[in-house]
Amino acid sequence: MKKLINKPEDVVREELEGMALAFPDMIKVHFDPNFVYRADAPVKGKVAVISGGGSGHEPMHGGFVGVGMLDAACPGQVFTSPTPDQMLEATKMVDGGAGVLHIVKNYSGDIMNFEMAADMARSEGIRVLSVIIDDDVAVKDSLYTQGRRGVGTTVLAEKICGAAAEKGYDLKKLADLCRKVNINGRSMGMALTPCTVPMAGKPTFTLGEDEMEIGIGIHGEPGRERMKLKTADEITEMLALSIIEDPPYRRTMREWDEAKEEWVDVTLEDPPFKAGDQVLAFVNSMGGTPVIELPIVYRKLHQVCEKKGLKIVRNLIGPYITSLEMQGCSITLLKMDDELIKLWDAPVKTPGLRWGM
Amino acid sequence: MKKLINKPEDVVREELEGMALAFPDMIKVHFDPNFVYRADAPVKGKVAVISGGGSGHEPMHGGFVGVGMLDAACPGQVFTSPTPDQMLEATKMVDGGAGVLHIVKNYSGDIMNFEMAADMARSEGIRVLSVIIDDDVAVKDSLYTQGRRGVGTTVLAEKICGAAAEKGYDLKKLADLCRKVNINGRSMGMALTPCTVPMAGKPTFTLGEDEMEIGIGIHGEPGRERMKLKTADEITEMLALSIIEDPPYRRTMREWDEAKEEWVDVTLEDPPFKAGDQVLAFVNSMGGTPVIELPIVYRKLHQVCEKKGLKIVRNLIGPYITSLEMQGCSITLLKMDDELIKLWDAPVKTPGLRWGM
Amino acid sequence: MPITTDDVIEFLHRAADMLHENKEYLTELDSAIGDADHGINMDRGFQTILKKLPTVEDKDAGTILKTSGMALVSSVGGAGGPLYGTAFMQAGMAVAGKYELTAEDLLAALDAALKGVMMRGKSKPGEKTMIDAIDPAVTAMREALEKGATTLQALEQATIAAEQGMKNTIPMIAMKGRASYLGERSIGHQDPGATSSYLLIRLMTEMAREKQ
Amino acid sequence: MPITTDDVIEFLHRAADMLHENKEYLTELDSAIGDADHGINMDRGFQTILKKLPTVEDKDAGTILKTSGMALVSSVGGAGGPLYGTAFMQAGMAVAGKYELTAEDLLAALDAALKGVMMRGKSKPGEKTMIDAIDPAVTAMREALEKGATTLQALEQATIAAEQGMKNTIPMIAMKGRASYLGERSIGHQDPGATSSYLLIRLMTEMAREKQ
Ligand SMILES: Nc1ncnc2c1ncn2[C@@H]1O[C@H](COP(=O)(O)OP(=O)(O)O)[C@@H](O)[C@H]1O
Ligand SMILES: Nc1ncnc2c1ncn2[C@@H]1O[C@H](COP(=O)(O)OP(=O)(O)O)[C@@H](O)[C@H]1O
Ligand SMILES: [Mg+2]
Ligand SMILES: [Mg+2]
Ligand SMILES: [Mg+2]
Ligand SMILES: [Mg+2]
Repeated sequence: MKKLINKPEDVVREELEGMALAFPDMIKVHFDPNFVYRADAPVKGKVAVISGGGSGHEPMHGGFVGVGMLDAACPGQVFTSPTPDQMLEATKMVDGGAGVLHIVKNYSGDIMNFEMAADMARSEGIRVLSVIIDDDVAVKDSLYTQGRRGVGTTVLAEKICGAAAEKGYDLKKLADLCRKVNINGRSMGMALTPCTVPMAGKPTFTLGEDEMEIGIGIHGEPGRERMKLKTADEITEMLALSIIEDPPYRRTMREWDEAKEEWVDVTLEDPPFKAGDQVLAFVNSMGGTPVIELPIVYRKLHQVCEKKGLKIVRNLIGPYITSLEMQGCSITLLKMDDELIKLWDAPVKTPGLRWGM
Repeated sequence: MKKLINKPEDVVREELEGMALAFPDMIKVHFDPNFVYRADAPVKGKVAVISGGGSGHEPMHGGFVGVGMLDAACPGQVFTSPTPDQMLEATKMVDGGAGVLHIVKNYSGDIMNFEMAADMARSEGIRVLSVIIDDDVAVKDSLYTQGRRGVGTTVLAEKICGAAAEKGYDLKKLADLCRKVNINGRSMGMALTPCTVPMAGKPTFTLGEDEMEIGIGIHGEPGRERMKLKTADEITEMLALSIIEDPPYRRTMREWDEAKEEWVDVTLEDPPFKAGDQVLAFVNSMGGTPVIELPIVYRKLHQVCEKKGLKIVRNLIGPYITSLEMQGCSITLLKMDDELIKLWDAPVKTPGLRWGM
Repeated sequence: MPITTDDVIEFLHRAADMLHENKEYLTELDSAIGDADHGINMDRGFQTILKKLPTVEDKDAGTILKTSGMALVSSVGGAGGPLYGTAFMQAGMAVAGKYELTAEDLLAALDAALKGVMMRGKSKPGEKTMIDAIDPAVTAMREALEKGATTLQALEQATIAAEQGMKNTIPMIAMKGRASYLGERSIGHQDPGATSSYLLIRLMTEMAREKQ
Repeated sequence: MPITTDDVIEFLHRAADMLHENKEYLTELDSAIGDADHGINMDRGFQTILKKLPTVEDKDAGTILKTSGMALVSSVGGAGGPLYGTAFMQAGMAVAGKYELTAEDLLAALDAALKGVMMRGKSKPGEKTMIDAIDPAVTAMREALEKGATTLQALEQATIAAEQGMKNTIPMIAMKGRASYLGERSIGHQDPGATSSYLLIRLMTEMAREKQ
């Protein structure tokens, strides 16, 4: 294992220390329990937005803390969900009195830990709503699995909800917005090479010299198909068509009902893409992909969208939700409307995403 | 070779096509000869800043074209200097009547091709000055080699000179500023893994499972020493001390003398770093390094600078001058003063670097 | 012979040692159908329990178990943390205030643990999880006690059932947790969580046998 | 027998073929001490020359050579592009306006090419570059002509000298170009640029021999 690290068990703590030293104007870092939070938290009267998950996907989530995006992020060990005390302490730290939105990726670990944290925070008198992101079309059924994984759309939801919170959306409206982003965003990824979790010391999976994995998850979860290497154009077309032609997806998720004061099952359905839709196109690097290759993927994605009648009105290209040094990419398409475009364009100032300020 | 590309010979063209599709508000791309230029070029009355070099180092240089940074960038084939006609046409395209500054990295190919281009542009009546960046302390002598290679300081010079041009610096003053950035900036890099040029199809060099190359160049040029893998802290300390303790470096470079109307030899000397200096600390990813590892390097760099009495007043962390999928990092320290800090903080809007707008 | 709080504390110490010894084994199982960390997770969690124990050594069994559950929740993360954490916390609630536990108390605690895992994981038997070891164990113990068995006899039945339940996960298709993404490919592998649950139940039985 | 513009054009065609055949070989040499592209570069450059030739076929030798040089400059890049490009452009300037070239004209063209490379590369003999093949060739040709040799004889001397110069680069330490970063480690490898220069000079000689 070749890595720029010291001891494997110190990776997350040392990364957080480095972030704190590098970006003191944007973020602060709390240790034991670990979380990253806005340097100016709590922002009074503003709904706070929190996310979190296993480390190894940087800049997500810690790199997205700052004005116009997250108020706090809770990093677990590499590829391991954080623990509820992290989310609880982060929630208490950033609550500005208007409640806290938890943006949770759909992994059993994340769901359970965030659920416990939300229960604890509510028992301490803080309003918390949670919205789950499950956008990975590589997972086809929700009946026999945990359902679709949360991937690229998470980054977009964090940016958009962060901007909305900044503009004064209340907690209810913000949760609705987040749900809207989730059902309108879909992703699929692929890997050319695996990655190695520092504590494990060996690759999470192996691929032959001429093989790739299509539909891979961000922890190296198996995808739809392992197949012979193809060209960038063919790969991009496969990913893009899987997303664009994905049929309506229906699943039941547990959400907190503030009126009933209990967790209730909510059924949601993704509306399919259709010609004429305006979209945000997000080409994400898995972390180890040469920068030069991303525009090559974007180029073909643009062509496929055009052919399918989708108009790309915004884009994002780069390593934003990564899997350590994995080579490969994922594509996310998010159907946009005027509200989402305005929120996307709003200023953001975080270590990992910045414009307008 | 596993890459997200189509045909190896189409990589550069397709990347440029993707960039043009993705960032039409910031850049335009000219083909045959190939160059990227500001969407609003030429900016009348502003000195234009141009750079260029082999591809494979993205986002440098094409990703740095836009308001507050470069007016044009000329990409060669992967790891191959561009040809003079690219620089000539780019120079003609972006000249706003106030002259053009060529920022050239110190590789024999880049120097010769830019020199020819400058001669041609001048013969067509355009004022051109060239400044060479040679900041790689891994190269110790300048007597028996081409001299120090141009690496990380190039990114900083492009940002700072771009801001100065925007603020109205004239050509002479801008060249002086660029020279000042160059003699005050020093870098050193290292690699854990090699990279593969698409057209070559196999890695440019090989490293054992427990080996790394210290002092490597951005094309995989051999460094100071091939050694056993060390911890991130040890590696960072080695790079940082090589930079901080580098003795005054003296070299002779060819520059255009506008009064004499000929190329003349100019001798420059880098002033060494000393306790009390304010610096910009730049931790650069070679391209394939997991994002989580960069703050770990920054953390130690911060400690070493502190111990040596250098105060980090600004920083930049990420993949900015890469070597395809190479894993590893480079460190650049640039001594800052009020002028440089102000120019660094000025707004910039390019595909690869953006803030303040 | 009733179970004392000292027994509970001894159990936690020995469980920590046992899981430490089985760290590689559990991780190996998890690497086949999960993310290769279940042994590392359980070890980290139980080492954290050991650190917390001194603060509750003189407390009732409920407090000791709840504190252990909280230690798991706050140190393990992933799916294992909230699941085992909830199990221990619920078990603690079931025996709150008690300093001595009867066989019926033990059954109530195990049953509460099972319900806690099902609630937290939204899961049921047959989905290739730890529930497939715990659920048959609880049933076996209940049936044995109803038939007048001793604590040891009831635990021995529970262990046999847990082992069988654990082995039954091998041919199952996973429907919960990471393994579910493997679909058919999860068949043929023993579930790591069911294995750690079996090991904990077996340890209880061993201790009861020694105390005879 | 003077050298006609048809001969020059034939030379360029055959040079393109010859370099295409030697693409792997030159690239292999460059991979030892450079960046493994010299063969690819030369091949790309001479294919570009072929594309430009139809526009100048009826022009003077100077124009043909200058056009070829410009084709190299605008298609090769790297160090090889400006160096060979300058060499051809300077050679063209030396025979500007001529439709027939004498042995002396050829010498003047080769000498101008050498000076062009030295000027462009700020280099001199002994630095392990193409100059180490061209410089001895020019000297040998000049001396042969001064002694009254025929064109073919002079070229044969030049080829022998170029080959020796190329081989002499093997024990040298590189002091220019990428290879210079290797320092001592550049010893023991033949310079790719010196090799391509030798091959081009040898081709001239072969053609002269055939035309006899
Ligand atoms: N929803 C669930 N309900 C019950 N048990 C589950 C559930 N999800 C996972 N498990 C159990 O957790 C085990 C994995 O635990 P562990 O590896 O520690 O966590 P993670 O999957 O987050 O890495 C599985 O083997 C399975 O027994
Ligand atoms: N400064 C120089 N002067 C003369 N020849 C040089 C110089 N630098 C490089 N060369 C020649 O160029 C050759 C390499 O050419 P090539 O591989 O095409 O370019 P690059 O080095 O840019 O990849 C070397 O083998 C050497 O003969
Ligand atoms: Mg895990
Ligand atoms: Mg080259
Ligand atoms: Mg696991
Ligand atoms: Mg070369």
